[in-house]
Amino acid sequence: MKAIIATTVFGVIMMFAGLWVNDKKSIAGLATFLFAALLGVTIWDLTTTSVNSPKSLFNDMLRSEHYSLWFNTIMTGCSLLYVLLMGKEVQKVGKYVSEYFALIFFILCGLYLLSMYNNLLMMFIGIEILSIPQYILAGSDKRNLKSSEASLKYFLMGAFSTGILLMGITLLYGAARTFNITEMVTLMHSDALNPLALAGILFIMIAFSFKVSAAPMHMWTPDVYDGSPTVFTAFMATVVKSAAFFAFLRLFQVSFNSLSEHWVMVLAIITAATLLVGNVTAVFQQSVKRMLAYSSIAQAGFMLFAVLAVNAVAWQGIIIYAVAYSVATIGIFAVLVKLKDYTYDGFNGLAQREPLLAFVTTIFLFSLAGIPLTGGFMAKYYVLLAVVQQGQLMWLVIFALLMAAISVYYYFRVIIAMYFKAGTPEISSPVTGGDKFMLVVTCALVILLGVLPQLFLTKV
Amino acid sequence: MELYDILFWVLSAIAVSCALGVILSRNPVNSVLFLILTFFAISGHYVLMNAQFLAIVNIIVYAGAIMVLFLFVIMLMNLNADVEPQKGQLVQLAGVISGGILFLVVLASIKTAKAEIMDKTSTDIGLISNLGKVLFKEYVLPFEISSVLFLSAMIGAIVIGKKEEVKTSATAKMEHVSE
Amino acid sequence: MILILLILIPFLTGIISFTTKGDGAKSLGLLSSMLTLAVAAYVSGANFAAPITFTKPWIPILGTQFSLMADGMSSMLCLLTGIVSLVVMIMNVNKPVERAGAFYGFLLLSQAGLMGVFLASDALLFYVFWELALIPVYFLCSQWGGEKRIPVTFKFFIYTFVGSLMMLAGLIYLSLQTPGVTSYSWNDIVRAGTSLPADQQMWLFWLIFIAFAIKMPVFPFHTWQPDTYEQSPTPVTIILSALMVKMGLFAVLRWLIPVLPAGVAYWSETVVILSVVGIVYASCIAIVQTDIKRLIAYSSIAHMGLMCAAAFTNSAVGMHGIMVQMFNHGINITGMWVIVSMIEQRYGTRDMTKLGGMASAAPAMAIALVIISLANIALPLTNGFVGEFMLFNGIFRADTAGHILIMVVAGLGIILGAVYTLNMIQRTAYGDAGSAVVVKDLSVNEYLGLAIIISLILFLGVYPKPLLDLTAGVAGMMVR
Amino acid sequence: MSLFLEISFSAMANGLHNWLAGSISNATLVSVTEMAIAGVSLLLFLVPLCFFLGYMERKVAAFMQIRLGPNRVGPKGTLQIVADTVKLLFKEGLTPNASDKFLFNLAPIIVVVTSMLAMAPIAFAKNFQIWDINIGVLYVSAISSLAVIGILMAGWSSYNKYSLLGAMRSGAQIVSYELSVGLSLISIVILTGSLRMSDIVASQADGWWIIKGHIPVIISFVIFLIASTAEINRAPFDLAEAEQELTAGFHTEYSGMKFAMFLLAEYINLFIVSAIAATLFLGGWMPFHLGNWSFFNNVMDYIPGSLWFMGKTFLIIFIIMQFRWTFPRLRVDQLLTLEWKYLLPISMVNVIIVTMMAIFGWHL
Repeated sequence: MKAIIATTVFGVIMMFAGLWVNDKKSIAGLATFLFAALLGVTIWDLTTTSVNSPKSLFNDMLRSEHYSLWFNTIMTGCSLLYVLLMGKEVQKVGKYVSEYFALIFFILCGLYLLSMYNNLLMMFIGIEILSIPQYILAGSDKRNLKSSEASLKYFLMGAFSTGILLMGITLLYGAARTFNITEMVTLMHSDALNPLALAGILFIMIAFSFKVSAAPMHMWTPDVYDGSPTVFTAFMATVVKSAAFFAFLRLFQVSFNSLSEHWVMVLAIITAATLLVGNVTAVFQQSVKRMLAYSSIAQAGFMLFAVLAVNAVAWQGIIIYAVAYSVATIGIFAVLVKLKDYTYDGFNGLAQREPLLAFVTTIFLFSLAGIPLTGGFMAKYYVLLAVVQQGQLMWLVIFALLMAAISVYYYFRVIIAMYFKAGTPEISSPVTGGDKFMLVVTCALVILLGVLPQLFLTKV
Repeated sequence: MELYDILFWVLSAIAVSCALGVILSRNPVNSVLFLILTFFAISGHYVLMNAQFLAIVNIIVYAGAIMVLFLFVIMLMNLNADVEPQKGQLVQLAGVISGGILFLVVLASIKTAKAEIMDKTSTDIGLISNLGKVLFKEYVLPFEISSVLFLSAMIGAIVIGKKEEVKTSATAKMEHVSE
Repeated sequence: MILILLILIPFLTGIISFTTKGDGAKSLGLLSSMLTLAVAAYVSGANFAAPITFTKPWIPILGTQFSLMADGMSSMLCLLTGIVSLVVMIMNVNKPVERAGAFYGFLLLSQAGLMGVFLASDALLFYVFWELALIPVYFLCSQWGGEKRIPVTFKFFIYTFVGSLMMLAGLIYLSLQTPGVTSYSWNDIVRAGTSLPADQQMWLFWLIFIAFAIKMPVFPFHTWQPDTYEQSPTPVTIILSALMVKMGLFAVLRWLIPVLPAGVAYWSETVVILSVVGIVYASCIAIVQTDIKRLIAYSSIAHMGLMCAAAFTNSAVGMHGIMVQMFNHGINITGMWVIVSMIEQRYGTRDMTKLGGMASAAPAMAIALVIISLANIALPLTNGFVGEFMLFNGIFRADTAGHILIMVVAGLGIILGAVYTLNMIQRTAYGDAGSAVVVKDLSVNEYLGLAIIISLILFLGVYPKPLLDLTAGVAGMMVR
Repeated sequence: MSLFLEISFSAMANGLHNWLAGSISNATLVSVTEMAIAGVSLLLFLVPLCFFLGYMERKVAAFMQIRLGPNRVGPKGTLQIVADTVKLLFKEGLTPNASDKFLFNLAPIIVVVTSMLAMAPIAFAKNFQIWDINIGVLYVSAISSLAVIGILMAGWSSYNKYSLLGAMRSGAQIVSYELSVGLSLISIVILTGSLRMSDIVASQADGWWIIKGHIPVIISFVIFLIASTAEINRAPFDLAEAEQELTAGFHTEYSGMKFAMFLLAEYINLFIVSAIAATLFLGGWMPFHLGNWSFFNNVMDYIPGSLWFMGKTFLIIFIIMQFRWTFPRLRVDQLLTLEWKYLLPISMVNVIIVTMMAIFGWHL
């Protein structure tokens, strides 16, 4: 709860900073400081809440379980990392730098709500707070038509999915007569299963599939991720997506756990489709940015595993997946914004020109591909473990592994371009020592995640 | 048939047919007008449930403000029926089939559901004082936290809507003249 | 504690090697591989009463530990790895390498990965090393390989990666079946696997076996191999064929046969038939090859096929034969590649139709070629004979229905092997020196490298007892 | 307070209801009939009202400009407006060829209907209201904001650039000024604690809000007057029909009866706005009382409530009519600046002050 207040206040501070501070650099500096402070607040939240007894806040609107707070902390850490890596690039997007940071703070507010909600209303508001700043950030590069297109597309699709979500919530309310997701469990089972609940679950599932860009509701993702300013794509594709997943998992784990026989198959098919579409389409991309958009769909397929496996491991799975995926993707985007040409050819010969950049990119790509000793491996491991433990869906596990192998193809294309092809990549902004330091730190994080994942996990 | 039932069915018929009108009419202006009518019918339902405050707020916010701005934009852009892009036959067919299936699912679930028939005896839940109490006691957090949502929407209006200052010679000249 | 050195030495020197400039990497590599060999020799030579183990907690919540174990088979393979690596380093001394730091770094890293694979007694750790051994090889091939290296090595990588992911799924499944908490330790995995019902073992078998089958490679999964061998730089080809294929076989012996006995029993005939088909198929193709590298690649498939067939025949002699043959084949094939690389270096081609006259131009090299080739076709008094004899013996004693037929067909492979090997010797060593190339005979480092190999070939051909003793205990354990 | 007119009004309403209930057995039919009667009587009230307002407007204009105004038709020109109406009735109702005919004809009806709907909660006298809805104030502001839809429809469907521009201006104006209107209404709602018209009137039994509420309420009152003048598109905020620029704004293409309907709506709106101001700030039908002067108060009590109400309403109408001849018309940017940069912030601050006043009981 402290974090929610803090992030809102920080957002407002950023807005006022835009009024009083004209220097973009000091605004970014202030933002970095505030993000660090926010991380402090989330840690404070985490340490002051006991592990075993979740605090119920505001008439059970929120419940601060330990893993929720843990997720908050980790995601705030990722945001701090993001700001440290990309703060400089944010300044280049447009005029309203302080507003961009304010919006990111508000997004984090949505994230906190989504990780702790115990009421469908809070979930809805959380999703909206998470989404609306994104529509704006997507369209923030006004000199670029693609950015505007991305914004509009994202907005329309988001609005559409919100409508579906509301419909689902309504039907659920009709079935359970409550918005409280923990009370809902008992009420839906008080007598024979109400078909309204099933329809509601279906609608909510579709709406969340939109938000997390699972096939066939993924159509917006490539265009939006491609069109948005790269810095903001990095944030959208990582922290925000993880938050949507956490919310997805939370609802389905807490409320619909006992109904899983009814929806698991549907979600399994969605998962399979997501993996197939994301991986296969990514293979054919020529632009790395677009490839990363499809790869984020593919990774979403893996994160859906955590939702599919309705067991305790899923929590750990989603947390470790979120952090591993976020850190690696933020890292790759941090490298990407340094380049002028986003196609594969733009990476040609990077290893000769900027060996360090090429090396860290390789590690990030390893992580995304799920090579052992990187965070991505542990992440994939955990979600797979969760599903294998659930036991029913071995076919999906094997399918996913095949798809993971396909993913190696397009991730390694970047590596091949960097190391084995000749060329001189054009760098859009100089790579300073600070950048290098941060990239190495990120890289170290990725490896640390892969070697000692328990540091990033919490008791569930 | 009591007056209540008559009104209920009439309003429902209006709401549904106008909602259909929204998506079926070719002219966007007509769509918006249909939407306004739909909101009215829904407000009527609120009144029937003795939720007058909700009814009026629905009218103020949607029919009075949002839809007016919508009308504004559409009229200014002068969208016409012929501007609307036509989808291919196949896409239409696919849409109809998938939409129909979804409709069937929902219909089936609602038909078999043991939905409670709405209590016709007037409740006071929709009255403004009760609503206010619920809003500020039970639902105070969602109520307050929505301000973050609106704040970000307002920032968005500024970030997206305001012109980036790209001073070309033409605008500089215009500024000069206006001074 | 000594076991961790086997991994740490090449790993750390590998990482340091990335930072070196110029020839520093070469001497570092040489030094490192000598050290490693010394440790490996100590591990396999010293007579320990029980297998040496090394265990440290790693990720307790996953039930995985950093645990290593060296029994006879492991220490033998570590020794092989040490020897082969040293030979590679020695042979490479006088060869110029672009970006030597990275090259030797990757070589050493892959060596570390291999050591890890052979030593790991924890399934997840095994998997991690399995991948760790693969990735440096991928980079080595893609960066320093031949013309078509990028697509070819990519194919190789994808193949093996798919396989290992399947294995991962199988291992996860197994680890969840362990009694009590999830555990990956070898003992628990074996306990979990053996207690599974037969039908589950049957599908788990393929999940796990496919990774090993691709690595070995067994007949339908072999398509990556000739291309990759052809395109890789010779040191990498040596690593691939002498050591990495052994990873597959080793894994079958360590992680498949004891773990899923019912599954192995059910599928062994299929695998044996596939292997034998592979022997004949690869031998036939080898006959028509004109590129020496491809020829040896196919011959390697044939040899591995024989070992694989023996592995699934369930006889003690066969098992023991495999252990011995793994070592011997590793030595022999290294020798073959060394010779081929020297030929390529001197003649500028690998095309047998354009070669010839080596015996007169470089007699020492020709002698080496003949000895190693004869060992490769398992002539008595060479080390190859001991292993293959035991393998055939094992297949012959198998309790499967068509074991005689299988042995006969597999024996056909040996004959075919003699055909193409002798053909190769004839074409390269004798005949007309087609082009007037001045061919230099062996240089000092080459002498040294070949001396190690040839002395091993002859020594183990005459006196195989140390090798047999080293692996005797383990082989007995493998039989159902 | 026993006022004979007030008694007679409510008695009439009650008697009617009892009689209907007695003679018709079906309850549904009773309510339908009642509604019909109320509607008809509203119409019977509104038409003469508008006649009078039209006449008044001319007379006030003449008064402001020191001239006589209508004085030929009927005594003192009282029948002038009747003559005008007859003229309008007999004029041909033209419909432009390119227009959207359905919307074109629908627009004036919507405008009139919305303004009539807003009459529902207005308390003419004690217990004399069509619908004493518990959110009366909100209802009025909601309904009055709907008129803009009719205006936009009229402007767009005419297929005339002047019409469209006029409608756009009107839309922007109404939507913006609605905020200030709402906020100034809210200040009274805060003080009263109810949105119900009858409660608001009852709360002023011991003094009108404009007196009880000190300066903040006076500020709200002024803001309300300004903003509502803008909301009903009257001068000096009549940009929507600025004849020098836009011919006649959104009703350029209208003639005859349809034009008359817009006129009718305008006058009804004027009346409603004034009635609301009178109800909220000036005590509605409550007589004027002064402290403990019981004699004075008793005398005031003898004046019927409906007269009080009408008197206050027409006082405000008179003020608004005077605006028209006092201030020059604003430019569009001035109009929006006035609202967004001055009125809205002022009313926001004012609402805060009023809230504090209500909490701490600073008002009388």
